[in-house]
Amino acid sequence: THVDTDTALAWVRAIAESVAAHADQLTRLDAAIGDADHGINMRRGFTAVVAALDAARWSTVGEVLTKTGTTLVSTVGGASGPLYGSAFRAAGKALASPEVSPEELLAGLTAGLEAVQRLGTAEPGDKTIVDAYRPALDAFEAALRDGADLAGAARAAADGAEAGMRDTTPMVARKGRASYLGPRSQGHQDPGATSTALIFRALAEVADR
Amino acid sequence: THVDTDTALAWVRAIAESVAAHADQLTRLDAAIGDADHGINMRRGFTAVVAALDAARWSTVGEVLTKTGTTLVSTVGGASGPLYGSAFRAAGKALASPEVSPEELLAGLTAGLEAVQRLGTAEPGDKTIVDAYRPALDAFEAALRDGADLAGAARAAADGAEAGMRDTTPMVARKGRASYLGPRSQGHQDPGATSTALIFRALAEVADR
Amino acid sequence: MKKLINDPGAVVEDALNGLVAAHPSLAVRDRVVYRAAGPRPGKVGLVSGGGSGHEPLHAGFVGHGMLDAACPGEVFTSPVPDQIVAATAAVDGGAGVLHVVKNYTGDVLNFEMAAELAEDVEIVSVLVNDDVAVQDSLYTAGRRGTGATVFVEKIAGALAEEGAPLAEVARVASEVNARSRSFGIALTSCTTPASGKPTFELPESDVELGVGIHGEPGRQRAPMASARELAALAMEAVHGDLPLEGDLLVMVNGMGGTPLMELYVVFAEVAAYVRGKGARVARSLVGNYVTSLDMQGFSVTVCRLDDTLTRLWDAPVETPGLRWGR
Amino acid sequence: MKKLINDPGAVVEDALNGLVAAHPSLAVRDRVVYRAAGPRPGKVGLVSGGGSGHEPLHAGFVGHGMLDAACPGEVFTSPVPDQIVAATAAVDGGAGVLHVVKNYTGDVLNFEMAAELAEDVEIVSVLVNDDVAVQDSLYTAGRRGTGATVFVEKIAGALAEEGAPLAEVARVASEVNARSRSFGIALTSCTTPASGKPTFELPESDVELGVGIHGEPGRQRAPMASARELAALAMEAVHGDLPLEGDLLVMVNGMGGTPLMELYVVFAEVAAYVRGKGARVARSLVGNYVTSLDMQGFSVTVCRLDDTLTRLWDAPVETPGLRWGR
Ligand SMILES: Nc1ncnc2c1ncn2[C@@H]1O[C@H](COP(=O)(O)OP(=O)(O)O)[C@@H](O)[C@H]1O
Ligand SMILES: Nc1ncnc2c1ncn2[C@@H]1O[C@H](COP(=O)(O)OP(=O)(O)O)[C@@H](O)[C@H]1O
Ligand SMILES: [Mg+2]
Ligand SMILES: [Mg+2]
Ligand SMILES: [Mg+2]
Ligand SMILES: [Mg+2]
Repeated sequence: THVDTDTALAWVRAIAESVAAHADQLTRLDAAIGDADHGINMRRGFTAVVAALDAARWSTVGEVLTKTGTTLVSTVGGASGPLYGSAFRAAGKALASPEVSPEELLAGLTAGLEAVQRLGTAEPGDKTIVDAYRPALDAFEAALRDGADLAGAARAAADGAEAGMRDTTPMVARKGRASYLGPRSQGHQDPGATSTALIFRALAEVADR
Repeated sequence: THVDTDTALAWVRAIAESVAAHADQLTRLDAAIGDADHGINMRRGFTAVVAALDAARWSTVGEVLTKTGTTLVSTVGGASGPLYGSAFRAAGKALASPEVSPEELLAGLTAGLEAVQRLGTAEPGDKTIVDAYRPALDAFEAALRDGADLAGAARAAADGAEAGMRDTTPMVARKGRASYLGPRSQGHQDPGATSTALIFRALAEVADR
Repeated sequence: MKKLINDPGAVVEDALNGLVAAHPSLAVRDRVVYRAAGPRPGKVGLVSGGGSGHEPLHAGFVGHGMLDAACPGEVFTSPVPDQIVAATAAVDGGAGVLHVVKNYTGDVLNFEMAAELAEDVEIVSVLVNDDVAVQDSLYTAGRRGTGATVFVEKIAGALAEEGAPLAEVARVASEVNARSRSFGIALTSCTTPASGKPTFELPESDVELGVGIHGEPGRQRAPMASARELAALAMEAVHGDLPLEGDLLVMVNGMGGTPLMELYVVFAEVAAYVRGKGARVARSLVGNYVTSLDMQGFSVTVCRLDDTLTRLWDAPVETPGLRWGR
Repeated sequence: MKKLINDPGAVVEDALNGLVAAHPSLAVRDRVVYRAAGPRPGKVGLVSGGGSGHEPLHAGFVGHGMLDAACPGEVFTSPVPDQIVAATAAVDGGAGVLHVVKNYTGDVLNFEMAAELAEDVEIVSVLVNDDVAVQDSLYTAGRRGTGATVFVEKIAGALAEEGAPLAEVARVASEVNARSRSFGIALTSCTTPASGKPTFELPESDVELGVGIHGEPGRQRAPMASARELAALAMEAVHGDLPLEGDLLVMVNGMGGTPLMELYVVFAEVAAYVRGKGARVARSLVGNYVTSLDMQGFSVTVCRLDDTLTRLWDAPVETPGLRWGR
């Protein structure tokens, strides 16, 4: 079970649907410790991504992910636009073939996380995207090591992302807008970690098909 | 039973108390068909009047009423300031002696109404001060004709003013700020007619002492 | 309703102190705001006034090219004659004084009394009555003065600054008024500092058409609608009374609580409406000029310009509320 | 919550159309607002940008003596690199371009990406981070950029207009930022067009101290107090970080929904506080300059002037939001 271009397309489309369905939730979370736009930003971005992907034909996984990243950069704005945009672009750059193995996918996603951290300089525990992204990759890797296939590894990654997302609730934010609240940011789940969990859950669902 | 300078002072002080006690009601009435300041205006004016009267000695009824009018003009603003101010000044001008008879008081009050109508050009039925003031004087005059003393005539005037005040409710305003509402001014009691009724009720109470 | 004030009874005084602290070219004495430099000999003096709560109107329009003095009353309450008399005497530079009076019973009566008292000064009064929401008939106190006040004060002020005689300044002021119409729509009530509660209740579903600038209710309520529809409603009311032709000066005025972003959305619709009638927005203002405390909503004011009025509009002005050319 | 808009998704576009309709000296192309006259050869170009909803910031500060272009993002959302790249290329008159960036992760990242992409143009970025409500430490994204942005854009804009080279314009812009501090207090939340509901709940009894300009909650709540007490709270926070000395430029900024009358009340208290410290309000602004839609509240920004900064502040400026000297 490899990831081909169609899987990549299906994944990004599934993210778009999930983000649209959860837009209000993301925005509400952002209202509590940010500026109440994360859901709106993500929906605007992924709506544009779907339109861009629909408008052409794609021959590699990397092309799909790169186009996704470029479009996110051009349409999302805010902190999440450059961060997610760079993540997808970095992953796309690493996956320049029509079909990639689960191990290759992991490498691509890891390049994405590195891009997020290079740009945003967030460490685990800072209450950001990183806090869902990192445990997702750890779980993905561990599952592959334990012999899981793509579907199993993606499921583990989604579970890991969701656990990481939940773990952001007690954290004091140290990056992004929520850091301005200091201790008042505690007790709220991070919106970016939440959208990251949606992204990995979408991968698990598509891998399961 | 004549009206002397002390009675005039007592009357104006009684108005001040009554206006302060009813300030919120007057303002609420003005909120419905005006700009929500009539009670505030009247209280500010009569507070200043009491202070002005306290600051000197007065030897005629007219001096008291003229000082009242002058102070109202200088402190109330709005439509009611010039109207009530001119009314008291006109009455004061007509009552230049230490003691006046009920008939003289009626003449003075009538001069006051004339001043209001000269300045504001309101006719009965226009939903203004005039609609309480005019019936008050009519009742005062009728009571004197029927042999009433000052207390009886003043009581009749207060009753007349209150009846006139209540009669403003169904009227469509044709003068002042309420006229802008057209038919929407119907169903609301006029604030100025209400303060006029307070003024005549204060007279009746003082005359009764 | 929370207010940034110290004491509801002192709010006008405190705000005037802030105004002159921020604008050293202004001075305040006994509730009158003057140009600190005093009257210019031979120049017609311009005095206006009205209730407070409409800032920057009127005190924010004192300065070169506009008013010489403003008489702020209590919140939403006309000034008293004493203020107007003092202002009139102080700004008379020997060429007489123009009173710019918004058509409200209270303003009219207090200015009239003042004009009688200030008998030494030559005074002409100009009444501003541009609000088409009110019928100008025997059955009303006549149309209200609203947004056109800014146009009258600016244009008459420029003419006075040029040295024109009182009769001419008054004539042009009346002409500006005659060529101007306004209509206002409120989304919310305002709340006066003294009452602390909204003056009227307006449900989420409705707007108030033809609202007054003191929180007076309008002639009718209508369902909340898009900026395009509300702008069209206001412009139709204006156009019905003053056909839109030629070069127009157009103001989209915020009532105090409306974000500037929304005023620009409305202006775009107003400009499109004007183009649709074949007329031209030659000059414009978008912002808070004649406010009603924290009310949300807008009014639109249109003036049909001619070359003289355009030239006077463009002339330099230096006041807290309007400034260009210096 | 009622809004004067046509469609929450189109509000930025519609408002920009209104802005340029009202100001023929501006042009809008692909979500960038430019001076219609285009770049002046040899002049350093100034580009800023940020989320919409803060009007007049930034697009209202495009014009002679201030910005050459502004990149408005969606409401409260940083612009995207495409806008910034286009603006940068368009305003480059051969002398390079200054990016004025408010210190928010989103603004910083998008401007950084743009600067990388616009490699043909010499670009220097200046970060504005004046908000003392946020500690500038390893444990935050650093102090936010708020009111000082107006000072930086005005003063750097004046210097660029004089023909100073990029390094010098950037140096003075950084200096203005270093000499400026702000603190904001909200009485109410704002409501974004997209959500239609207040971003946070704030009871009648409380205010939000150190609120952000995007409706971000502040560091703490405090009981509602008088204008005097709230002004003192804000000024103490500023003074604690930037001792008040000498000549100051002071802005009392409204957050969009606060009546001008109340801002003047606050300014009177701020000015008294400054005098109490033995410093002097040499220049001031009172009004809505960096807003948060319909939020009620104020922020105060103080900059310690020197002769050069005062001269540049006084230099002519002609933009929708700030205008004097022409
Ligand atoms: N430096 C950073 N590194 C990683 N993620 C970050 C960083 N800063 C912010 N984020 C993420 O971005 C999310 C907010 O995104 P969004 O609301 O779209 O942008 P903005 O804060 O500009 O409004 C936060 O919840 C957080 O997870
Ligand atoms: N032309 C007029 N003649 C007589 N009374 C008037 C006239 N215009 C207004 N009034 C009275 O004034 C009252 C309002 O007074 P007030 O609220 O103090 O002044 P304003 O309307 O200027 O706010 C009205 O209720 C009405 O009775
Ligand atoms: Mg956000
Ligand atoms: Mg009233
Ligand atoms: Mg009034
Ligand atoms: Mg944002």
